[in-house]
Amino acid sequence: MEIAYVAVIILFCLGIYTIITKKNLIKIVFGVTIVESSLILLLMLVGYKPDGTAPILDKEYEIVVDPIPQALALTTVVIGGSVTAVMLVMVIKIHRRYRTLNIDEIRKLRG
Amino acid sequence: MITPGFLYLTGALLLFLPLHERIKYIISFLITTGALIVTFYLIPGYSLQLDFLNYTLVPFKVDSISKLTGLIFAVAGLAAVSYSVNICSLPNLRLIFVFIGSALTVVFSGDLFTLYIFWELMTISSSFLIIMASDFTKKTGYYYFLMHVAGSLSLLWGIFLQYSATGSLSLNAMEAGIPFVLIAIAVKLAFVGFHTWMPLTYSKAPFYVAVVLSIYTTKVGVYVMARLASGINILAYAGLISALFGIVMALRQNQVRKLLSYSIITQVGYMIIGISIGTFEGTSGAMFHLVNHILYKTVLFMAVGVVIYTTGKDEFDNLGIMRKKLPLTSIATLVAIMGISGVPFFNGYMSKTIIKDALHEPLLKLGLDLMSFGTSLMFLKLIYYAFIKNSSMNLVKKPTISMQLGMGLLTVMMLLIGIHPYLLENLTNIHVDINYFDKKHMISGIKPFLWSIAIFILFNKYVVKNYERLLYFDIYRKMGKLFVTTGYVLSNYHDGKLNKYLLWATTTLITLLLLLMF
Amino acid sequence: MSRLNEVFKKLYKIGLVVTFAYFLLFLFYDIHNLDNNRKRYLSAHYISEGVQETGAINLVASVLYDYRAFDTLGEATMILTAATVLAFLVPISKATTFGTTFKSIVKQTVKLILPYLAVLGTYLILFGHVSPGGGFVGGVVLSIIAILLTITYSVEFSEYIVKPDQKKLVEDIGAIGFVLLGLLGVFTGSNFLANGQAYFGTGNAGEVFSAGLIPFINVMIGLKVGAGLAIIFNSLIKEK
Amino acid sequence: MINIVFYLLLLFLIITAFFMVFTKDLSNSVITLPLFGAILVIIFVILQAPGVALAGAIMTAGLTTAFFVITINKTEY
Amino acid sequence: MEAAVWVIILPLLTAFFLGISKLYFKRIFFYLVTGSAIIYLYILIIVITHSYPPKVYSIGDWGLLGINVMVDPFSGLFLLMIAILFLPFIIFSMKYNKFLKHDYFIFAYLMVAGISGMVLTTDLFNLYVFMEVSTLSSCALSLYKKTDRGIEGTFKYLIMSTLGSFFILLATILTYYLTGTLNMAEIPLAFEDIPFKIKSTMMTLFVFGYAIKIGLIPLHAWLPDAYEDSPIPYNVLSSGLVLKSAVYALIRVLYIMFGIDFLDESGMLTIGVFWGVITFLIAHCLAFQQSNLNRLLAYSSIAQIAYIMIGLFVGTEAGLIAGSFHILNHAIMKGTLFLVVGIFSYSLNAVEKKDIKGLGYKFPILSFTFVVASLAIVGLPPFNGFMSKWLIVEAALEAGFVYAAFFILVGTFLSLTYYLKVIVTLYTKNEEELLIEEPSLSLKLPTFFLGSLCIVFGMVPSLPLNLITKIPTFLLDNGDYIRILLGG
Repeated sequence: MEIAYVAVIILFCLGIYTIITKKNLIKIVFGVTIVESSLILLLMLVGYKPDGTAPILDKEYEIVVDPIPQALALTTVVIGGSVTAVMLVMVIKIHRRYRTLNIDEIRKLRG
Repeated sequence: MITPGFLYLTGALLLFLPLHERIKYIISFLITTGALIVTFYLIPGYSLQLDFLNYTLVPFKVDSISKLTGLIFAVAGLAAVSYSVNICSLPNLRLIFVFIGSALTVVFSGDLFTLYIFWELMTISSSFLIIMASDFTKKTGYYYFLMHVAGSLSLLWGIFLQYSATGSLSLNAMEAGIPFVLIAIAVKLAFVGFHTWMPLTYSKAPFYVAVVLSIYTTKVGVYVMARLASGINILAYAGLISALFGIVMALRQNQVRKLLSYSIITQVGYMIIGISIGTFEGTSGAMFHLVNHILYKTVLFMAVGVVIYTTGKDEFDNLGIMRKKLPLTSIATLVAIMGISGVPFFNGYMSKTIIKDALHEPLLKLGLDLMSFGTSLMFLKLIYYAFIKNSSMNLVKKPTISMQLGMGLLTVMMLLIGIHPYLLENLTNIHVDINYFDKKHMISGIKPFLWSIAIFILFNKYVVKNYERLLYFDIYRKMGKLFVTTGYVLSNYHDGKLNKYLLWATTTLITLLLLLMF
Repeated sequence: MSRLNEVFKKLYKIGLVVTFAYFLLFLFYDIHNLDNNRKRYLSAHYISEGVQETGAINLVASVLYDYRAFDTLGEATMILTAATVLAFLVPISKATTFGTTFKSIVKQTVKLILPYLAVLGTYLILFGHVSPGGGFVGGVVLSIIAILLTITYSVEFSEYIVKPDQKKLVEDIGAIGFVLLGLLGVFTGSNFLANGQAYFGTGNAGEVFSAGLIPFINVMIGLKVGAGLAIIFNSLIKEK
Repeated sequence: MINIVFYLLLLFLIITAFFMVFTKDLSNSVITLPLFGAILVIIFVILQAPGVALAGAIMTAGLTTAFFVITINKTEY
Repeated sequence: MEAAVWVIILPLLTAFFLGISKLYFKRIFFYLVTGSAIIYLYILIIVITHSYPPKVYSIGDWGLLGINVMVDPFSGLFLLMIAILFLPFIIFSMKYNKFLKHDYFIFAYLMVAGISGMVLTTDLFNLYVFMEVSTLSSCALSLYKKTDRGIEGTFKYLIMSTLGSFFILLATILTYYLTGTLNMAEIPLAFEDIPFKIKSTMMTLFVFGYAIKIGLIPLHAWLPDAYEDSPIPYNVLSSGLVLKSAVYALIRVLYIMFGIDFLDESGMLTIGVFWGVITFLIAHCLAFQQSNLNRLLAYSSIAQIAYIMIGLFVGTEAGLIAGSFHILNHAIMKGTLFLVVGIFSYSLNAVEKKDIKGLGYKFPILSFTFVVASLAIVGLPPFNGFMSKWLIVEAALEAGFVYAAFFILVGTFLSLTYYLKVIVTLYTKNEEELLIEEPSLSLKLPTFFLGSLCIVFGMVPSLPLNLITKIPTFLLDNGDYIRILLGG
């Protein structure tokens, strides 16, 4: 399971890389989504125990995976979804106003 | 206990009341005379304590030096307010009240915290006085404010150093941070190199503002110097240099008030020398000189103010009006010029004599003579324009009664002190053991004056000449330009590209990681 | 020259990210090596006592709606905020839908699917405390009804079925209901958002009507999330 | 067995993520997004998190993709 | 301590009810907004007066198993700031916004709920959730005008602060991974035997995340952009509360979770002070260049927050007191300045420096308020800014950061350069005929209220300092805080 942490790191850094380098606004939002997913994956990994069962205790159990990270993950998913939605509608708005998605051309504010 | 500074500040608050226009005369009269009376009856040794945060402050403390200074401040306040009450608008009158009040509080303050606060308040009120006074003084006010705030921040830094070194805020001679305090004082008393604000301000500001400013700004600097940094001998030479510089510059000016401001630099040189000697005679000589200087310099500024009021400008040629149409002003001007030149039986003579007596180094003595000589020379120029040269000026307006009243009050006081110098000594219980009217002192007093008359007659052409190109070099503007350029370059980096901003952020992250890991 | 500069910039950015990845790798490695079985008394307590204390079999639900219900309040607020932002940004106007019109088979399929979706959403909401799912997931499923209507027919039709004002009302009622359910704890002499500790009757674990207030909170969250996401989606569609 | 599947899934996850970021066409990215979400959902199931898997399936793979599709639709034409 | 939780619920409920009122009961809108604000003020005062000794309120009655809410003097200070700023803000914006008021007040109430949640909660993840709530609603407010610049600035704000949030979330998850708990009292106990390197990396992640939201240079670029074309009353809350709440979270996390000893050992204190110095020097340089008043004030905010950082990072009792006092003072001073600019922009649409020429004679009292507030923010006596700067410098000197103390004075001078420029412009006569809409009393009253506080807190600093001096007890040494939170 340890390799999964590496995957988390790769995804996280890939998302950050996308956010800081890509010129397209939608690509930046993609980056945000990727980072978010990587964090949720990290939460799952943190909660995971080898040979554990899901935290729904309707039958006999020995090892149960940690329920707290799963609850946190649900909250994170919702927050991420809301933020992404707001970002996207703002992308649309910016495209309406500036007629471009290129981030280098969206610079009426400077100084 | 009502302190005079507090009285003035209350007066400023009272002027905020939505009262009839006429009431401002009554309030001004009551406050100014009240402050004078209160100051007169102060007992040296009295002090007031106040707990503020963790500090024990002494916002009010009287001793003989502060009483002397306070007294002359109150007198000059009475004169200045009655001079300007008729001319200036209500907001400006408020600011004048705040200014005078904070100057008086600085004089009577017993700890560094109070001193700093009211020192800064002086700066603020005077700057706003300049800024609000007319349309042409905005930039001057900006410059003045920045210069003085730089000075007072330097004082603050000195105070902090002193506080962290000694752990107390009491008003003794500084032990740490002396250079910073000296810079602060140098800005306030327009020491050479820090003087750039002075000719600019005094020549541009409306005349009543210049009168009020010239009374307090530099003199508070002198007073604080006597308190915090007296007895640093090397400064005597610095004072001498400053004074000589003032003379040279004053002789090259073509505006009366610029001449007067450079002459302030010269006169302050006397006080610096007196204070730097460090002995009792020296300090009290400086203080007496402060009193005298306030008297005659105020009268001179007021007289120029009357000329401006009546003719509209302060070119040298306009001074000619004095002889023809303004007899009272002429008398006052003559008395003041005699005083400033140190002619016996006029008031400047007394304090100059004390300082000269307290000096022991021959070089400084020579310098002092040179200073007297230069002072007389530059004021001979003034006399020449006012009384000798023909002019064809006409009165535009008549000077108001209150203006003449203020001027007359001070002139009478000058004459009194000049004829009977012991008056001041008795009033403040500072006794300097000098016989003013013996032969030796009289001759040494009159000598520079006579020399200057001779030189003036001989080199009339050069002294009276109108200089077209004025010496003006300002390093502070260059520093300001550097600041502006830096800001411009920096703001060009903010070109609105989000990628760039995010890149900065990531770089910061890595830097932080590297810094904190290793 | 500018090309070289460009390449250098790119390399610099990659370098930054790689350095950061390197740091993270070390961090994770260190943490992993530290102590693999660190005691987590909190989760251990939840696992061993959670069912008795809250009456919900689904531990995630019991954490989400009981132990850490305050988080859920924030999360619900988040959706409401997003929905309000979108509704605010998009002025009330005629909608522009996608360029293509669907064939009738799509419409028929959607018609058939919708009831199932409604049942699924309700199931997920009501059985949130005994099985995977819960108010949030069920709410999203319910919102998909509106979304499908929008996609296959048009925004007008979707909004004719459920008016935007009504959606907003449902959303607000959900949020207010959540807070009021929380305040029920205060009224019965316990603390805010108290459930397991406030003796609402945990019931028999595993039944539908058990776990005190958790099913009701689930319903509220479901209403809220469903209405909120439908608003968000329709606003995005209507944006022109 | 499950481990191998898990590793493979992680590999696919990373590949899809890279594809999503580095492909030139936005439509390609947006089509890859639900794939990415779906792989993530399977990983969640393997990690014994059915609740999160459900939410992720609906949110990441479903709604967010729909939002992206709408955005691209609105901005490119 | 039931009231503590009402501090969070009441604005939330108000926002929800406003959503309904927007659609169905338009008439009760005014009463709902103002009435709720007044009740909120009352609740806040109750909570603030009970903030010493700290009280714990367990949500859901779970004790350490669940989420707890705690009121201590440091959070009391922030509640005090809300109490001072919120009602004036409501009264001001009621008049300032000429249309579409509902959404505005929904966002405002949500934002305040988020901030008060951040301030009160003792749970690390809950802190993140409420931070997101306040950030998102703050974004919503800053794009409220729907202009090009507003949307662009908000987009930058949103992206940057989301980037910050990711790092905070990452660090939060790792904290849970390491300790198995999210309670702020238990984390420091579990942190004790964790290697230095891990802790310092985690701290970096936290610091970076919050520093983006605080806007320290070079992470500041979003801040002036977000301020430039947003409704001006929002800027009052933004600079007064949103930025400060990030400062709160940072300080809370650093001082409680990591502890002062670790901060000292890892060199964070030195870095923080140095960062602050750099920040305000650059910010002053930049602020001088601005022609837009909002941007100018935004850069000034960055600089002032750098002062606060210096105060809070010198790591002594005096430093914490000074920094906290400056937090309060900056909120008041910047609030006054923004409100005055807001009135100008309401009356004659003036937001550029050249537009306000000559207004000093048209609005004498307002301009006087502006002058007072700007002198206060520069740090000249006898106003409140001077008092807190004096305390900061003293604390920095005491702790041995002589260079920081010196540069604070330099910064004071630099900040005077641009504020004085504005003032001089204000008092330069303008011959043009101006079309002025006379501001009504509901615009002026909040402004004068905040302006008078500038003077009052300058003359009588012991008034707020009564509360503030208790802050270090529960912050500098985290032992007491942990004991109270654990012991109940």
